[in-house]
Amino acid sequence: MPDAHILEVDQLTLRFGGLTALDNVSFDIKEGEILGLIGPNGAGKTTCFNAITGVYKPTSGTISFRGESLAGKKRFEITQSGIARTFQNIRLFPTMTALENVLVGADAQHSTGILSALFRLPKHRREEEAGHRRAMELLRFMGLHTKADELAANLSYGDQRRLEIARAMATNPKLICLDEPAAGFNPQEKRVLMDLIRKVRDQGFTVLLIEHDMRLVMGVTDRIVVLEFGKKIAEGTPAEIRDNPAVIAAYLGVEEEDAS
Amino acid sequence: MNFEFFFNNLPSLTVSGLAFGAIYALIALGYTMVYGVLQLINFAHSEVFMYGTFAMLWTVMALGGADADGVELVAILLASLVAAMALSAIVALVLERVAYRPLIKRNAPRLIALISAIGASFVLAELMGLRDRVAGWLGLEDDLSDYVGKARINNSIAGVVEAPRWDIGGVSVSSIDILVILSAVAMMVVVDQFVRRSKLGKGIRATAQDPETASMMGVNPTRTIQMTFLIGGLMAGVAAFLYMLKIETTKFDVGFLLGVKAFTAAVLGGIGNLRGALLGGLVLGVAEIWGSALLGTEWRHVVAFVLLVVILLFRPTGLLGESLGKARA
Amino acid sequence: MSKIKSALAAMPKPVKIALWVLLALLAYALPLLEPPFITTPGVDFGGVLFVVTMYMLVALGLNIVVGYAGLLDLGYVGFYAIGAYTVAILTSFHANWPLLLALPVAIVATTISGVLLGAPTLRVRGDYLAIVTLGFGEIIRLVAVNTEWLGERKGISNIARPPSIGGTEGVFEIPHLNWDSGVPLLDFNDSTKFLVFGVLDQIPYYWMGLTVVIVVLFADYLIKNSRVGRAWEATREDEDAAELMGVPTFRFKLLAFATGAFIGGLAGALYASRQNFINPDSFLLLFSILFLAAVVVGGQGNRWGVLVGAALVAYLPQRFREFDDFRVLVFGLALVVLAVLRPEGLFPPKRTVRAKQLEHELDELEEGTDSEGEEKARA
Amino acid sequence: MIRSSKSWRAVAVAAAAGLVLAACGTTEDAGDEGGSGGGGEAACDLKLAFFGPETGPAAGLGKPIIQGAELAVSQYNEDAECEVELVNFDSQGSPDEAPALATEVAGDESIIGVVGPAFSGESAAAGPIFAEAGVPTVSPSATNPALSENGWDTFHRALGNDATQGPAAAAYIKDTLQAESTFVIDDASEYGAGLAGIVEEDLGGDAVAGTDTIQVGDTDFSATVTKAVDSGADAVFFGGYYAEATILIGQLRDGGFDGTFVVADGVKDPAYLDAGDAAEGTIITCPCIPDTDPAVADFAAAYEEEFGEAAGTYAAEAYDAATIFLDGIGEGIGDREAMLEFVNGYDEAGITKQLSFDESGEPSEVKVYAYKVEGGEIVSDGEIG
Repeated sequence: MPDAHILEVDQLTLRFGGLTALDNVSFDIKEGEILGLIGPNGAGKTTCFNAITGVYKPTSGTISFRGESLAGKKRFEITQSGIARTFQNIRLFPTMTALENVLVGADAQHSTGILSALFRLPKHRREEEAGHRRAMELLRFMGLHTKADELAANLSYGDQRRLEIARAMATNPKLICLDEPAAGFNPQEKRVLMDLIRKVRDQGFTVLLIEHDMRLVMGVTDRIVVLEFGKKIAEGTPAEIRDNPAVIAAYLGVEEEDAS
Repeated sequence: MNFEFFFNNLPSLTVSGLAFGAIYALIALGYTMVYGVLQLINFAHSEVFMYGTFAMLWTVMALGGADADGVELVAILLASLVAAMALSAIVALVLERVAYRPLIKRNAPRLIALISAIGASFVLAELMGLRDRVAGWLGLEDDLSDYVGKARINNSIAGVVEAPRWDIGGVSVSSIDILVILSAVAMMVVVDQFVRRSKLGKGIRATAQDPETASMMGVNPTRTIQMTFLIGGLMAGVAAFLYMLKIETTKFDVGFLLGVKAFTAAVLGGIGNLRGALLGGLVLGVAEIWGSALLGTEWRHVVAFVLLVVILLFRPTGLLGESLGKARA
Repeated sequence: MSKIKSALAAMPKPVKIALWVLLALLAYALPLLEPPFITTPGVDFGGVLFVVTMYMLVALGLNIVVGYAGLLDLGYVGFYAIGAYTVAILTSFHANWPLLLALPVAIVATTISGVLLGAPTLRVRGDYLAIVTLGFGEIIRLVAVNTEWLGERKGISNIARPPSIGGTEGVFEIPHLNWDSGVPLLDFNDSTKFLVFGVLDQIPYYWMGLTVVIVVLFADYLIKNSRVGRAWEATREDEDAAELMGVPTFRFKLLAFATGAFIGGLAGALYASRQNFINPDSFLLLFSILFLAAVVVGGQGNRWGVLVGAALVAYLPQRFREFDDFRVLVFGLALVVLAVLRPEGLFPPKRTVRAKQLEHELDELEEGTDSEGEEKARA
Repeated sequence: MIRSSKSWRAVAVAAAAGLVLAACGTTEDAGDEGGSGGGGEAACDLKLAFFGPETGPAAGLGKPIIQGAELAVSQYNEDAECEVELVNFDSQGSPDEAPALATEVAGDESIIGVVGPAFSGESAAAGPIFAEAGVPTVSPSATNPALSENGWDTFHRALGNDATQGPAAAAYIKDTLQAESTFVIDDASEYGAGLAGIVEEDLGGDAVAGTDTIQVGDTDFSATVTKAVDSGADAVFFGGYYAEATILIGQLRDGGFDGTFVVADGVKDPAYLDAGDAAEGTIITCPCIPDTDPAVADFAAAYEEEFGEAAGTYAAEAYDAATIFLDGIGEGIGDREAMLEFVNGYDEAGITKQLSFDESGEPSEVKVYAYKVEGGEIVSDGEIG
């Protein structure tokens, strides 16, 4: 595995009015790893995600992806350049089928416009075919292929979560950011998800994972970054984090209470 | 462009603009409140206003306003104000009950509610425009001929109120314009304070912010929505009364253009925002008159819409831009 | 209803195609058949049908903006007006072009105006867009009213008609049917010359309109079932999520606006050509509202639904002219009743139907398990 | 639709698809949609059409026109062997509706004359169709001068166009009122803008203190009023209809204007008197004979009796227009061609003017009269010379 940094977050600061959501946070992600981003509620994890995917503009600091700064890039451009994400509260396109949801993701790498669609030019057919093939592949990977024609709104909660991951993967990203993908899962489902995330990585994706459930995070990640009140308080392997007193004080205690 | 004329007459032009703008503002209040609570463009609100103008007209006719003066005339006018507020409020409530509530209950798409509103607006306007026929069915056309006869043309109370012009600091202004501006601002303040301070008003704001939470906290959503329509209707009645004092003439389709402008004013100020409605109305009224003076009255409506587009480009949520719910107490 | 649908779906492809062709032929023959009850007493049936096709065209265009992309446009008549005025100016008022040359210019001009309007205003969200577009429609009309170069209120006459094929006698004559005696009779006194765009016979205009509708319908199908259609739908459902899935939402909204403008301009241009005369009264705000009603009544997002909606909005007031004064009242009443009884429109997109059905089934299932659970608990 | 002389009848058997037709036999009767029999018979079963707004925003203007025509027809029918039917084709005053309606009129051979179209816009849209079908039309109210320049031989109007009335109004302002400066307002309608444009031109640059344009349907004219008052004009001319005039004069007076308000026939309606005291002294020019003439007085009385209200704008012109056709029918005319010839050669005294047309269909002799609002009534003020 090459040790190249795929994403570098450098002294990222984000302020809303008087509130500092992220304070001078720096970390980086190596190609091919699974990095966990953890911290108590309100620590700034999702904010950090939003900054990376272009939803928020950093107050100061830089984020660079594969050596290129993301500053000034539009959200869809960031996605097209290779960062995809899921959402903490599921945001599928409810009136579209599962297949179509994934196709929208696949379309990120396509350029069919109104003319090639109208005249069914070769480009349209080529992209449509490739998109369908990739989408069905991903649905099968997620175990959703039998539900390809179901409306997203009608899928079960777990299927919707998986569909979101499939949709994100369809954009053909280098880095895939999962925002609490296990929220609302039972332990059995979580274990399946853990395997799934590993498989995603094995397919060549780099994964950034926000997660509450410590067991899941410890079990699946290569490295972990811990945030508290918008500041990075620790970084290291799961084993290191487990033994880090600051983390235990700030976070783990709370989490265990939560988990009970 | 006639700058010399414009600057020479700036004060009186501005007063005229403020007066008509104040009427816009009062109507805009109905749009903005309903929008704040339901996110619905209450397209039929213009007809609520129109019924108010007729209530005012009929009351003045019935009580013999044309021959009255002094205290008697004031009493008649007050009665007509009450009648206008009452009829507008009733129409607004009926509208809510018939055209909106069934849709809100079923959580219908917002666009279909707009279509229902448009349909209701046609029905209300046409009922007024066909009142001679309706009276005919009821066999009342002879008894009511004074009231229903001119169903499709202007109905006027011209000459009932002889308003003096005042000379304020060398500027000649119409006393009615001053009355209109002051009453409109006063009414807006009353409503603003009501929504901010009273229990019902707080319910309205809570519902505007988060209907589910509000209903969990014991705010009855149906009642709140009714209140919103009621206040909007009452204010449309006040607007109708002031409009009739100023213009003296109404017609079954008078609501349409005024409604469009009032809605524009609401958006201009920031829809869902009470103070925005006032500001939007006044700004729109003044801009129209100034634009008319500079470019010619034929460009009046163009000026209004261009102003709207320009303001929205720079302030995409209107001048004040807050929602009803977020209005700071 | 659903049985018929599934039976239709099960038919072999050639049969389906034959059915479609038959349906189209029937549509073309409608003004010749003059079927009783459907034909319009008191007003020329062919003329009404032409207007119906224009409403259909406009509804298809507006459906892209409102139904597919979810942008509330209350000033769509502005595009209609730009198309009509461009043709009027180029073929009569300031130049003497033939219609077929002016038509593409009109469409291009309208599309450009769609982009020019959309580029700044599409950043404005939701209902703000509604009032901005409403303002745009009114500005277009008022500018026409007050500008001498655009004919002011007097309007523009002598707009070019489409070129007739086969001279003034046409290619051949087609007799109409006459139902006076209760049975359909061929009436050779009353015939239509094929493809003569004259003054007195409105039917060739209807055929032209219908043909354009069919072409646009087909184009609409092709675009909807592509990356473009998916991007529109995703944007409508969740703009932020779409953007984060790599959809350039602004660009696609603009595209929807421009496509809608394109079709609106086309309709306006054809309309002006048949009308031979336009003035600003043809482009009142009321028409924008009627167009929107056509789309929503039929079921926004469903191209067949909006066609039916357009047909109803354009046809019913003409069919029931005997209601006279009460036409608008009845129309308004119909809108309210329809909204209350069928909030999804007459023909909601299949998806919505399917979603509702499934929702319903799920509800039933849940209720079932609930009651079972209760029984168990009691036991 | 084309109607040829050969008559064929065929029974059409609709097959399952409804498209297969089999033909047999001929018929003696040419079928008509209305089923009321064909043209070319005796002068019975004849119809006149009214073409104009019966509903919609312009219905207020349409009503007196319809009633004027109705009055003429019902008076004719009282002692006629064959009753004439007046069919209303409700255009809502919109050019959109005009072509399909005009085509329907053209297709019904029993309609041999049209009172209308009421407005210039719908006239422009319907004119080519009437011309092609040879349906003679007499408009009681469309005043756009360009309408008679289209070469439609079927077009006539029973009132002077803007170009005849405008100069008279200007002359009145100059000579009778001796106004030094006039402020000219119009309502951007064809009628109002056309008229105001001519008045402005005829008055000449120095005599025009300023101009402004309002919109039909507006109700607040404060900017216009401020301009008019500020200009110091001693007369205001308004080209437009009574609806706006009523409100405008009220606001002008409130705004301190004390000169003379001059308007034209679009304001000669009892509803204008709603303006009350403010309307007093208003000068109305109209190309219509005052009711000091016994025929006009009879009409006014009959109208009031029939409809319970005073005759409104253009009611008398509509009465005249219908009368021309009814006279033709009375002489036994039963088809459009003969009717058109009859109308072209008509020369009788009507209640608004001597009714005869020049080649383009304009009334050949138009006298413009001045009326004045006095004591809450519109009274004659003599011919404008």
